[in-house]
Amino acid sequence: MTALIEVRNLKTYFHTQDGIVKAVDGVSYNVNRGETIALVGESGCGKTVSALSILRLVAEPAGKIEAGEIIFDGIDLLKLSNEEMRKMRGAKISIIFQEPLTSLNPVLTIGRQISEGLEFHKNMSTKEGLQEAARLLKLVGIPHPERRIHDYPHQFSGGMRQRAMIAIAIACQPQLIIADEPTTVVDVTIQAQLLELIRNITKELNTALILITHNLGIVARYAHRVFVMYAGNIIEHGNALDVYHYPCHPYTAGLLTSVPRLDESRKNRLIPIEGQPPDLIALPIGCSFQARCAYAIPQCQREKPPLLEVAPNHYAACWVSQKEQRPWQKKSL
Amino acid sequence: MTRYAIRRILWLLVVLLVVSFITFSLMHLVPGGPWDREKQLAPQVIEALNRKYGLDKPFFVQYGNFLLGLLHGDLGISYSYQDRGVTQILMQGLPITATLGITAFIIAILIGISLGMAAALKQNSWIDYLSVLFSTIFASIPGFVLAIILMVVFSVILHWLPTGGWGSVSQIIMPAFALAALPAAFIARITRASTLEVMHQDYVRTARSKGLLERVVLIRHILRNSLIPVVTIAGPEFANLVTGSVIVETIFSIPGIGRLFVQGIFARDYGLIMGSVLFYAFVIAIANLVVDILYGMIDPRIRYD
Amino acid sequence: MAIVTNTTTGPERPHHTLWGDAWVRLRRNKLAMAGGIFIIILALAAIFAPLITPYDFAHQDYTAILQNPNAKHWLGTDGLGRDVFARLLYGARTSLAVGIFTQLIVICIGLPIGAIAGYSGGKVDNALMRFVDVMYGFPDLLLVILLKAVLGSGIYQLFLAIGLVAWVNISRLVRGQIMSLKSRDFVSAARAMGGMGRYITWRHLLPNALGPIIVSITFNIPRAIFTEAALSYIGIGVRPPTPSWGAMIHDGYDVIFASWYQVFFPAIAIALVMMAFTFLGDGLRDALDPKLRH
Amino acid sequence: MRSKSILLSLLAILVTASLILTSACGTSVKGTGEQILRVNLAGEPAQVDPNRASWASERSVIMQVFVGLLGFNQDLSLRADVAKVIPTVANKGISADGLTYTFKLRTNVTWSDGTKVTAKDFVYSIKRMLNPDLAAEYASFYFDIVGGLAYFSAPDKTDAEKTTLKNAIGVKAIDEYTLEIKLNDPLPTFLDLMALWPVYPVREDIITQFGDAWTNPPNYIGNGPYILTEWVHQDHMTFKPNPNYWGTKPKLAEIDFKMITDANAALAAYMNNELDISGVPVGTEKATMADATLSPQILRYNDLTTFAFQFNVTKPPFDNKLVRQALSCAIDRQTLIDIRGGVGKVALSWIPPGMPGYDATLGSEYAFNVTKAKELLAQAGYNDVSKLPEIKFSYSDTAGNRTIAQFLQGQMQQNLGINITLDPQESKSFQEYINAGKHMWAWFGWGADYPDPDNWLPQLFGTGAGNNHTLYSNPTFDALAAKGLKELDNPTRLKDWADAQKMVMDDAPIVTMFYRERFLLVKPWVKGLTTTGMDGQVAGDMFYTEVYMTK
Repeated sequence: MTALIEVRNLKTYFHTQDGIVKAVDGVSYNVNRGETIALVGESGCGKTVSALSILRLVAEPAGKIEAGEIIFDGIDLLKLSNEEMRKMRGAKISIIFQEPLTSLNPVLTIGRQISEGLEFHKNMSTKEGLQEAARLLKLVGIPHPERRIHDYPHQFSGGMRQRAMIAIAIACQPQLIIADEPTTVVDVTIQAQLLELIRNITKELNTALILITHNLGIVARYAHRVFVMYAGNIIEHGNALDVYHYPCHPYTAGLLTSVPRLDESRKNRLIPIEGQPPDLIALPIGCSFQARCAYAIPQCQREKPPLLEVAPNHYAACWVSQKEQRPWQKKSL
Repeated sequence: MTRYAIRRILWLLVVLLVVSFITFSLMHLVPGGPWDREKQLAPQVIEALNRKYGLDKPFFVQYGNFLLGLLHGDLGISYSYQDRGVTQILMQGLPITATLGITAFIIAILIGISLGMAAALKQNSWIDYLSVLFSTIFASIPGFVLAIILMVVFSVILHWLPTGGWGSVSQIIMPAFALAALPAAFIARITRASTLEVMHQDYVRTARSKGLLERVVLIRHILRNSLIPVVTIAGPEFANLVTGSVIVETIFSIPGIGRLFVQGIFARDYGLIMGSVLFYAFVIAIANLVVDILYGMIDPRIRYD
Repeated sequence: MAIVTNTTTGPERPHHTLWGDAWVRLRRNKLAMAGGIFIIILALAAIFAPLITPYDFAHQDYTAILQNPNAKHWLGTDGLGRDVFARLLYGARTSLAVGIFTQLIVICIGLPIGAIAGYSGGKVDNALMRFVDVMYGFPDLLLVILLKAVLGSGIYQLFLAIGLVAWVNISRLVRGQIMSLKSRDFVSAARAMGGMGRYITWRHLLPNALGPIIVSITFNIPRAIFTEAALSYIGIGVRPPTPSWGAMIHDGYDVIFASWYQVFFPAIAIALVMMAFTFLGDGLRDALDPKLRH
Repeated sequence: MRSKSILLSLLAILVTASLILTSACGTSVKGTGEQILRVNLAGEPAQVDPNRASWASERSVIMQVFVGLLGFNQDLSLRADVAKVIPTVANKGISADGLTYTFKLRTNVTWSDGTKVTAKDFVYSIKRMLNPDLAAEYASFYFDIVGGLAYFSAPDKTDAEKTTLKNAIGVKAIDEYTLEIKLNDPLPTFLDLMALWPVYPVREDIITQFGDAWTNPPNYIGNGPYILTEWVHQDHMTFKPNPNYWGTKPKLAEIDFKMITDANAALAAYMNNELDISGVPVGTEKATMADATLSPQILRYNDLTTFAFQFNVTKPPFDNKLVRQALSCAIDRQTLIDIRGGVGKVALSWIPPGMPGYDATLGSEYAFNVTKAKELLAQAGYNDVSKLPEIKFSYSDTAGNRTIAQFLQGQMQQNLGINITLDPQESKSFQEYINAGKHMWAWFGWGADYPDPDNWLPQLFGTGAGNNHTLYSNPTFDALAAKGLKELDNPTRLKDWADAQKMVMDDAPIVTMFYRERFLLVKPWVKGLTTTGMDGQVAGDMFYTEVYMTK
């Protein structure tokens, strides 16, 4: 079964005065129809940029997709003309951004912001668009949608705005939705509702979902597969549960230990990953995590580890991990 | 919003009253009167003239008479124009000045906003530097120099357009462009500055992520959010254009009302001064009222509680 | 299992304040720096004019009337045989001073009134804006003539005459910006944290509203220079033979058919000054734009 | 992001729109073919009512629509127009004692609406001109008419008193075509006065019917060669030949008075063939002479106008005659003329050449001579100029004045080392300032109303005279002037005025600078233009009946 979308060796750089920021430096991943994958990593590791690259929304003139292919339903999106790409956005692939507070046009009613996409892609009239918008708002759980479509964003709470963003994203029944940290800004109770909502909708419409987050707790529960990113590269990917329980890369392990776990006794102290992510302009030779890695071996400094299969359907880019010993894994499981 | 507009109209009357009182007192405080001429008039003649035009009455009585006249829409008579009524003079010249002013305003808005947005969207590109050059030139050359350059090029050298006067369409073009130059440059730079603030906002990225036509993104998402400062300055610029410019009307000999204010002051023609000052104050106050109303329409977050 | 070794590589990113960071970026903006340097050079040239040109700006050489630029007079001579280059240099003293200082008055009056009206809204906004309406409709020419008669005609009366009415545009601009910004969420967040009105306006609202304000100021500079020229004819501010660029253009206009140089050179000077301030202003705006700050 | 295409299309639409507009209607250069003369009145005349008019632009309009009892030939000699013949003592037109003037009128003179012009039209006009409520500026010229002054200075009287005063005026229509005017004292130049516009005939019935609006077409009825067919305020006035004109019919089919106030715009209009005659901005004369196409079209002729600096003789140091004389020698008049493009003649004495009273030998002691100036200053006790009190030169803010002021400042500084301060003022403040005698030094010009010394001396140098801004007061001059005004014997009269002028020039209350020379451009196809020293705003406006076009 070929994947709905396949990103092959994507490179997206930012040309700034200080030098070239290699935000996405040779990333490959794929998503099957109806499947949900998670892109995980600290902020600034390139997960959002890779998503924006799919939609070719990288902020010009600084940002530029240098190399790679993005095959979506058999077509390489990078080869499409602007016009053809524009037809894809919103219709085939849509995105839910992180900050609902600033991602909605403050001077346009919520209804119009939902119906806009419909008017273009499904050439509905504004009236029909608004009716559909009301239906969508109802679908995403907003009370009295017929009245609320005439409200402005500043009359919605943070959670409701994010629901509106979801409504916008699913308006044209896209085949792929990219959710860029959809729940980071809202509080935890709303977070769970939103994620349940997204999951139900993607299941109902058989939509593929790329869930971008730095919260591993979400990954285990909502994603089939997970890709861990660090400094512009994918350093580990595999089935969500495998990676969750048997992390094959010290960074992933570090992520897991820095998050409180229900199934752990509360006595253990949380161990943060020391230091800062490297500056993407002056990446070190060898493994970019070696400066912060407790298990680094001399080879790590010399050579960049390739992404190899270290367990069935479980890949990792780490010299130590390929030697079958993973001291960072807990004995008990 | 209509309740707010009505309240503002009442306040407008207060503003006009204050402006009229300030102007009336300034007029009488300023040295030189309407009857001072190179060849001094005999004192009894000056007395007779003062009596004829009611200038011999105490200050507040004169001001009272003026206000009474205003109620009937009569702005008094002009001494320097064979006792023609000021209201009549204004009404006669207004259509001409207004036509010219509105044409200039449209040109200014068209050039200003399109150049401003282009300069912002293509920051530090050739069109951005063009907009800087364009606005600097039209701000550093005073109106009268620009007017004469246009006249030399299009009338004297190319013989395309008449040098001035009024009546045919060809006599609107040069004055309209001369009038529109500075406001167009100003609007262009203001649009650029505010568009720069808006175009990096997240909702613009959301709009593009919905696959909307670029034109729609530009107008409905970017322009609409960057209009506030543009509208703010467009209001007073419109008022200035519609009430006429001394310089352009003098050089292109246009029989509008642009010159009345300055002529009135230099001739100490009290009727003319009051008429032109109040007319301008009225137009600018209305323009600012419209701007405030537009605020509410453009940005729903702005409300006048 | 502690993960140790926190030696970081790459430049340590110093944490700057808004203005500190802005200065770093402004310095790196070539155009803005060129603008700033040009103005400084011009100011120095104006101050040390006697060293630069041997000619006295007032000396009338009747054998050299309305000459085109030549070896002796680099920029030619005016209708009274005076050296245009010297008059441009000495004229810079008046015009630069007028152009810049009046803007200080405009900012000191216009910004607070606009900010207070925009931020507080309601009765205060109405009162201030009606005062602005009165100032818009104000017969400034009458006031100026009265000022001359009452206060005489010095450079301070000139600043007063120009500054008194020129601030209205800025106040409306600031008010408009702040009204649309103040309901933004980062402001309500700041207000929720107990930020005082004044603090919020200065720290949050003004940086975001800066773009249009800077533009308005750059346009006020040539306008002030020309107003100064117009006022000098009715005796306010600088009087002949002290030159000013605006006056040179007015005089040049009268003989424009004989020698267009008289208008061309002062206009170029004003254009360069305005362009310098425009680039400086743009540089400042870009430097302060939080969005571009990465 | 292809935003560029949208914006470029917007700009493209704009450009094409303006192109369509221009090609659609071309330039409105009216018939260079037909007999249409287009001249520049340079501004809206405030007053075209003959009785009330005073400015040059107003006189140019009146000249086309009205003809008076008498008029001037090109050499400014008198000419009988509505009057059959110029009254003289010989033909009993003037009584022996010079107090009664009788004018016989032509019987064929008609108004433009066909009715006859009769003596009562002149009676009504003269009495109306003296009406106190009208406050006509030139009324003071006619105070010698019996009862004239009394009637004029009674604005505060009741209507009844006013009518009695009005009837007492010494102006009577003996019969339909004979007009008699009685004077209090003999006035040798009275005939000149009767040739001026304030006494042109006006229609009583029309004025009573339309009031102040009588000067708007079609009510503006006159007896001159043209009628005013159209007046768009601030834009233009159009004259067409008067169908009922009793005199020689004009050759032109139309005269178009444009109102272009800006000198540069007027020149541009001329170059674009929208004007047939135009002035040239002051200071560009030399460049115009150097211009190949324009120089053959230049017309220069002397004008009975003198420009001068005037001292306030009551203000030190100008109360000292020697200082005045010194400064008069220290200003290089020829240089000022060079600065003004070489146009105009050096003026060493007050009355200009081309009219009686001009004395070429007078004032030679004021020729430019810096050493003499310094000697005079030393005699006045100011060998060290720093001891001089502060000298302030006040002027009103027109373009020409600015150059004059800075020229004077340069001359004083460069020639005598005196730093004078310049005091530019807004025009009305300046007028009040100078009428109140607060000024020290100012600049002014004087143009002849009629070519006679008694229009030049008493009004300016008589003690307390209306235009006496030098506050010059010399009893011997006043006595001489009073005598001259009454002296019927012309040679003695002119001798009196010559002495009076010599006296004034010696006291040097003014520094005469130059006699104005008019400098115009005239299209080659304009023929028959006849200019005089007393032309109004528009060149040759007295003789537009003879102008015709060859193209």
